Amino acid sequence: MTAALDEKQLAAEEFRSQVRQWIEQNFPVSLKGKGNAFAAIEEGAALSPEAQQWQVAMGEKGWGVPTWPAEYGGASLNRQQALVIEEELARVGAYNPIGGMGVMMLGPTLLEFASEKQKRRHVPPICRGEIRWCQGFSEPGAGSDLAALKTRAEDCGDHFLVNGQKTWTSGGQWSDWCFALVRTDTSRKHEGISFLLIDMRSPGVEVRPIQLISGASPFCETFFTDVKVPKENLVGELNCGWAIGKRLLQHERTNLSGGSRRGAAMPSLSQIAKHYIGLDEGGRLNDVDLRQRIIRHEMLVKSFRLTADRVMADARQGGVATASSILKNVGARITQERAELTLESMGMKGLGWQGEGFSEQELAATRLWLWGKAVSIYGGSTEIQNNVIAKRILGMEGG
Amino acid sequence: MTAALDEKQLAAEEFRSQVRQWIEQNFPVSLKGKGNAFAAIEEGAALSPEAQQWQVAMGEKGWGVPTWPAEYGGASLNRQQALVIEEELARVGAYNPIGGMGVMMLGPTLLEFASEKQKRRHVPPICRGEIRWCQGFSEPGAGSDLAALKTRAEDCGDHFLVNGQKTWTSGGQWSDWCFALVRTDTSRKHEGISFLLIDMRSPGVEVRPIQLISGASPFCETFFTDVKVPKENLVGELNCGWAIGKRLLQHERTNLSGGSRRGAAMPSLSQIAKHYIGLDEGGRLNDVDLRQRIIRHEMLVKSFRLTADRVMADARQGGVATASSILKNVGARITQERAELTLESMGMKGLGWQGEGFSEQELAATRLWLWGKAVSIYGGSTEIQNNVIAKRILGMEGG
Amino acid sequence: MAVLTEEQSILKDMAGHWADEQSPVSEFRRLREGATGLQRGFCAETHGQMAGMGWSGILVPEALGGSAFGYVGLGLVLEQAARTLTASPLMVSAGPCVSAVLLGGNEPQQRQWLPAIASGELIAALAIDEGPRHNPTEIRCEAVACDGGWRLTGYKAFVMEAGIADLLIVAARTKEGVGLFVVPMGSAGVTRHDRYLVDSRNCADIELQGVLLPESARLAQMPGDKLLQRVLDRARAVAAAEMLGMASQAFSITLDYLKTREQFDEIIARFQALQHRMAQLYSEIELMRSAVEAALVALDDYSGDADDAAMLVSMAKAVAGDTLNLVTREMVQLHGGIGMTDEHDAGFYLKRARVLENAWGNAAFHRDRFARLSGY
Amino acid sequence: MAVLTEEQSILKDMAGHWADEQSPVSEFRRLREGATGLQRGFCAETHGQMAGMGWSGILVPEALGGSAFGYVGLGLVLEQAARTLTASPLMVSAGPCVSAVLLGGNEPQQRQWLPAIASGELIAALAIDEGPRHNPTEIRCEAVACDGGWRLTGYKAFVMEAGIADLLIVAARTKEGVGLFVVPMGSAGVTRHDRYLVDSRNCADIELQGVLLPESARLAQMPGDKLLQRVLDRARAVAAAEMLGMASQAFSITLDYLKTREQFDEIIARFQALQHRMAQLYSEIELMRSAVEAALVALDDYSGDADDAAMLVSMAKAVAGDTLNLVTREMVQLHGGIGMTDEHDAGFYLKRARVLENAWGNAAFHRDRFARLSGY
Repeated sequence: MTAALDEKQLAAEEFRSQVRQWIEQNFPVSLKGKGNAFAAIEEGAALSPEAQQWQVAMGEKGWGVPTWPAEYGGASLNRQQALVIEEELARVGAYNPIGGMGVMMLGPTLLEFASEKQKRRHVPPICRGEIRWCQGFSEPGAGSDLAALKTRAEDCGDHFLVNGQKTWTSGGQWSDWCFALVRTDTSRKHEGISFLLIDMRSPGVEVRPIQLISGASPFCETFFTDVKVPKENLVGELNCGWAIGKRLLQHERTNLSGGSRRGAAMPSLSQIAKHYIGLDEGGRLNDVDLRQRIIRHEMLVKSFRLTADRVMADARQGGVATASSILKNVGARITQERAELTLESMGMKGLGWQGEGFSEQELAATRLWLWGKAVSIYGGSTEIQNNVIAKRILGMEGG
Repeated sequence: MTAALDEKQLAAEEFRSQVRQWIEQNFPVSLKGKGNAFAAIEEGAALSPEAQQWQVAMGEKGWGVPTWPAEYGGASLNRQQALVIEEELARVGAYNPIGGMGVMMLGPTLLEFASEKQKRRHVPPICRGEIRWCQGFSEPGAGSDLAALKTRAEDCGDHFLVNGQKTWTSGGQWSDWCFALVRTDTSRKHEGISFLLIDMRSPGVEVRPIQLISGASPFCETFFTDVKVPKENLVGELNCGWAIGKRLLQHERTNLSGGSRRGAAMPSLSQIAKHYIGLDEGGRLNDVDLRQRIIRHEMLVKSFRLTADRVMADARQGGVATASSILKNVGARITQERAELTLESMGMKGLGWQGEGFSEQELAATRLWLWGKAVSIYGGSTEIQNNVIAKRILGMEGG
Repeated sequence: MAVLTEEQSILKDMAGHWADEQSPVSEFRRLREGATGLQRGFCAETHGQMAGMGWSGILVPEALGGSAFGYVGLGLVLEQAARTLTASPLMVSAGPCVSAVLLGGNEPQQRQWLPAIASGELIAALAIDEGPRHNPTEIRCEAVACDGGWRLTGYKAFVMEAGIADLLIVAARTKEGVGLFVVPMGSAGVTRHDRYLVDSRNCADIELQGVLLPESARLAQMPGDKLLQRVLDRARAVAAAEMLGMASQAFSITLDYLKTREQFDEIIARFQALQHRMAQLYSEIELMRSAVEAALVALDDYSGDADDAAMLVSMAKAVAGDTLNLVTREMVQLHGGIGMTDEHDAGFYLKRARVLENAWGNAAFHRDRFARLSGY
Repeated sequence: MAVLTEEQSILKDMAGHWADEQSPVSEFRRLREGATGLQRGFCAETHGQMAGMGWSGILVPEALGGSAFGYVGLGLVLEQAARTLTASPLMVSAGPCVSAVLLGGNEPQQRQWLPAIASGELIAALAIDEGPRHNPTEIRCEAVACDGGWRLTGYKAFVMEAGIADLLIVAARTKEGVGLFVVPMGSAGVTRHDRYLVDSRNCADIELQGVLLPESARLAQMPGDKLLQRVLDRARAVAAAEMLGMASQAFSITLDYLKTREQFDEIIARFQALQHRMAQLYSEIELMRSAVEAALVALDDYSGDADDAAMLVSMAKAVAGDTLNLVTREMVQLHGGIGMTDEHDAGFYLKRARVLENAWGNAAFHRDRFARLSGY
């Protein structure tokens, strides 16, 4: 057993050195430190040639989604190996260029529910970062109560005819495809919903960006008017889309909770506060009231990361997936609390909108604060997650 | 107008000096400073001769309930005059010996709903503090949902036959009479309830004290087995007791919220904390975390008192009575928060149960902390008050 | 308001009607798209209307062209105007700037400035802080006596309404402590730098480079620090009144939305979890109202026990800050997605709230001050 | 627990079964009516059973009669035992007292004390604080070197389990700082004063009047303050494990109650406002679990980076304190009237919770320490 262990360790070290070497050879140094959280919000911008090159290289390697099957464009690696890649990327300030909704949500869902033909067609471009996907779930009258959605997909023999309006289509204006929940049976609520893949370039698709309070427009209203969608784009059975959609939302929640790694590079809140406020003679932050709230926040962050690790370890052993609701809520609370405390630390400097007199970081803090108000609303609001926790985990049925 | 004002002022001053003189002549100095909040919990103890004498004097004067009509034992004074009495009592460390449920709840209710004969019989002894009343509302299965009560009062011609069990009968073991809600119609919920006055010495009444976590037993379970209650003890119409009971609970809430005056004599929380913790070199409480929470608490207390005053002033002009729900909840929160913060200030000294090594105040703090957990439960729990606020004040119907 | 006099009731109703009719939130939205730079967030017409109704002179004695309705009166008007986010400089010009001249100015100074401020002809701004966080004990701007007058040098940051002000009340360090000076905006050596804040309202930094002022520019009827503290307390209380208007309106808008929005085939106002949150929010706003009103009343009753008024003001600003922060967060959250859009008004309340929370000391600052005044 | 080894799983299950079967809350209730004075809250039989299963020696090396399961192992057992409020001195005796001898004792000292503590034959208590509030930087108890030994004089307050302890680990000031001393309870000059606390558990004050001890009484393998800090951190982490057990059990009991209690013709677990409160409470307890477990793991992994473990311990104690405080308050509130009665167990959890919250630093103390260790 010890021998086997040693062998395993050797193989792991060998793997790490290969990864390190490959990254050194392929990662354009000019991109070092790029790819932060804020950029992810403003995905509209075109890629630089270096960024393009890096994306192609990682895409070919399948390392953007290392644990996905190699036959569909992943690298069929295990979690330990995936972690090694993550660590080695972080070591040199490199980022994973393969991301977006395709990776976070649709890919895993297709791997689980789609036909062989659909997987072969749609998963590899996701792995290479070639196709941008957006989500067509919410509607003006169907937010928290998603199953109230009304966008019709009428069966017209070889295709569906789609009519209706989606909203909160993230990145709709720069997406190539949309995965949508549509109504294929008006007589039943949950059992009348199907999961459809829609080409955004189809005639009849119209996109209007929604301006948010943060000034950005990462979401759209999307209008479908007599849009023809081939039958082959139906994932799963007709009227069985609700289960697929719910599963997809679970992936979303897990990702939205922020996990344990992301943000590690950001300065800690106490560092920001120290910079703006300074310490008193006793070595304490020169605003004791704020200090005590920052302490609580930093403990919350630490406990949250430990919990995320614990949930992940549990999940590997087949534990409860419903923990994602807890992580989603606590993650949202942390994001918003951090933003508010950052602003408070900065005083009026945290309230700049644009123009001179504010650093880039200060202006970004303001925008992130506003943008962050969304994290407890989208992907199933905090209220909805509390319902889920109460009913599914705690068994407080009804209501 | 100025002349009239002056006259008014003169009369007020005259009244004040009369009150002052009377109190000086009648209040036994040995009782100075007695009658605190804790004593009110343990009402079982017999009165000292001085206390007895003071009660008789105030009772004869009608000043225990100065605003009640003189014909029923009050003094027919206005609110300003009542306030003068209150102030003059406080000035010399005297207390109002007329209290209890009769004064706080039943009296005002009888004055509003009872027949002339009932008022003449029951109100004067309340004004003189001769009869102790207890409340027979809650039952084991009817707490927050009070209207689910099951105690039956069967119509037997000239009397009702009462059978059932009440709980949380405050002071049941030392009460002379009980005002109870009983079921007189089993086919309807709210419309099958009547308001009945029951002599606790009637055959078939049995009382068992409930020991609380604080060690005290201010409440009882009360069992009624074939108890005969004369028909003349029905207040209001048959099956119309719910409205009377609700009205009575409003009086309870207003009283339970603590009003703005009570507790003025208690040392402030910051004083207690300073005593146990001391100040640092900067003049701040030597526990900044606790300090910040104490500040919030003291601001809450002050805002609450101001709000209570405001509500009272509004009420004088016919404002919303539903404000009592807000005061009840905030009052309960303050009571409990204060107790927790007091304990935290005292450290282990706030956790004494009995025996040496603790001062009387410290042991009282522990008991008050435990007892205080009840204030958000009785008289309509915080949850019930929130329902009331949402539905009656905010108009969020249903649920 | 506890019990208003008849005059106060009329004033309140008038302001409420005016705000609803003449200055709804849509006016602010329009303004946001319009004026830029140093004119940002200012509408001369709105200002004219408000001045026309006498609101710029509420604190000013009748003899000097005002109505002498006191802080309670000013609070009533600003609360109503702030409900609909009226962009007006009166919160500083008609508030603490008038207070400064009233408390610190001699008769000639009062006659020189107050009638013009009362008529709305002159707009004044209050320039105290020099950095992003309120810190009135560290004034570095200096006033040096010279040639029978004063020479001011320093930098003032984030001065609300300074872009459109004609007059500045400037705190500057003298040999005797900190004094307040009246600085006409046109004085040589005064430079303004536009500050574009999240609330899209008027704000600028002020550079003072050896600005020469006559002796009469100094408000000296009350010794230095003391005057500064008194004026600041008036600025805070008046800001708290605006915050009260915003909080109660944000609450009402949210309540109305909950009563119309349907999800799961039900009006969401029927969900108990939301009911309890709204019930608590409502209670918080009631407490906030009591705290704010008590501070305004204390300033009107002010007769020397300054610490008592100071404590009530710090309490009002702290409670107002925390409550408005909570209410605006809940406003966005309870509106869900629609509250996140720029098209909806929720964002306006959220953004303006944080600016007022920061103005002249945030809740943390005032909690600390409250405790110090209480001796712990 | 993240991922337990097979041995740890077995240990946990064993402790859980034992607590449910042999030491339900009714046992504590029975005990409360029984033993009084210095014997209060102690049951020799329970202690014997726990020692018999090896739990008093979990931290002790195998060579000295223990099982060397580490802090994670001890935490697992105490968490389970605390679920049912088992009154046992192991939290101190098998926890920080063993730590003190392990970290600070030389080989002969370890051989002298650890086998007897591991077997349960000797019970040890930890005597650090001298007043009602935790304050380890102000130890006034003095140890003076004399005749090749030590002479201890001082007063120790609120020493948990001291009434039934055979041995004390006492913090006393020496010339070099603060040292820890092993003091047999029978030593001349040691007097105990019973302390009857709200949790009805064992507690006493200790008076030390010129207590003479041999040189071997001093645990000197690690310099003074450092040893004290290390031992305290172990006391805190182990107490946090008990608090975790109490919080999760208090939550379960409450959840079960909500699922059975009917009001308004409905099981009250169906009320959304209560659902959301329980959901939040559940999340808090999950976070608490992570914090507590991380501290225990860090102590087992402890290899020199003491500050890191210290931060995790302070975090665990602070989070545990706040969460248990909240859970016990909600336990009483959500039970309504029945939770207020002595007949119900809710009061027991509430009372014991506050004692553990105070033990070796409350949440406020540990928040401050956490920040200081983080440099702000």
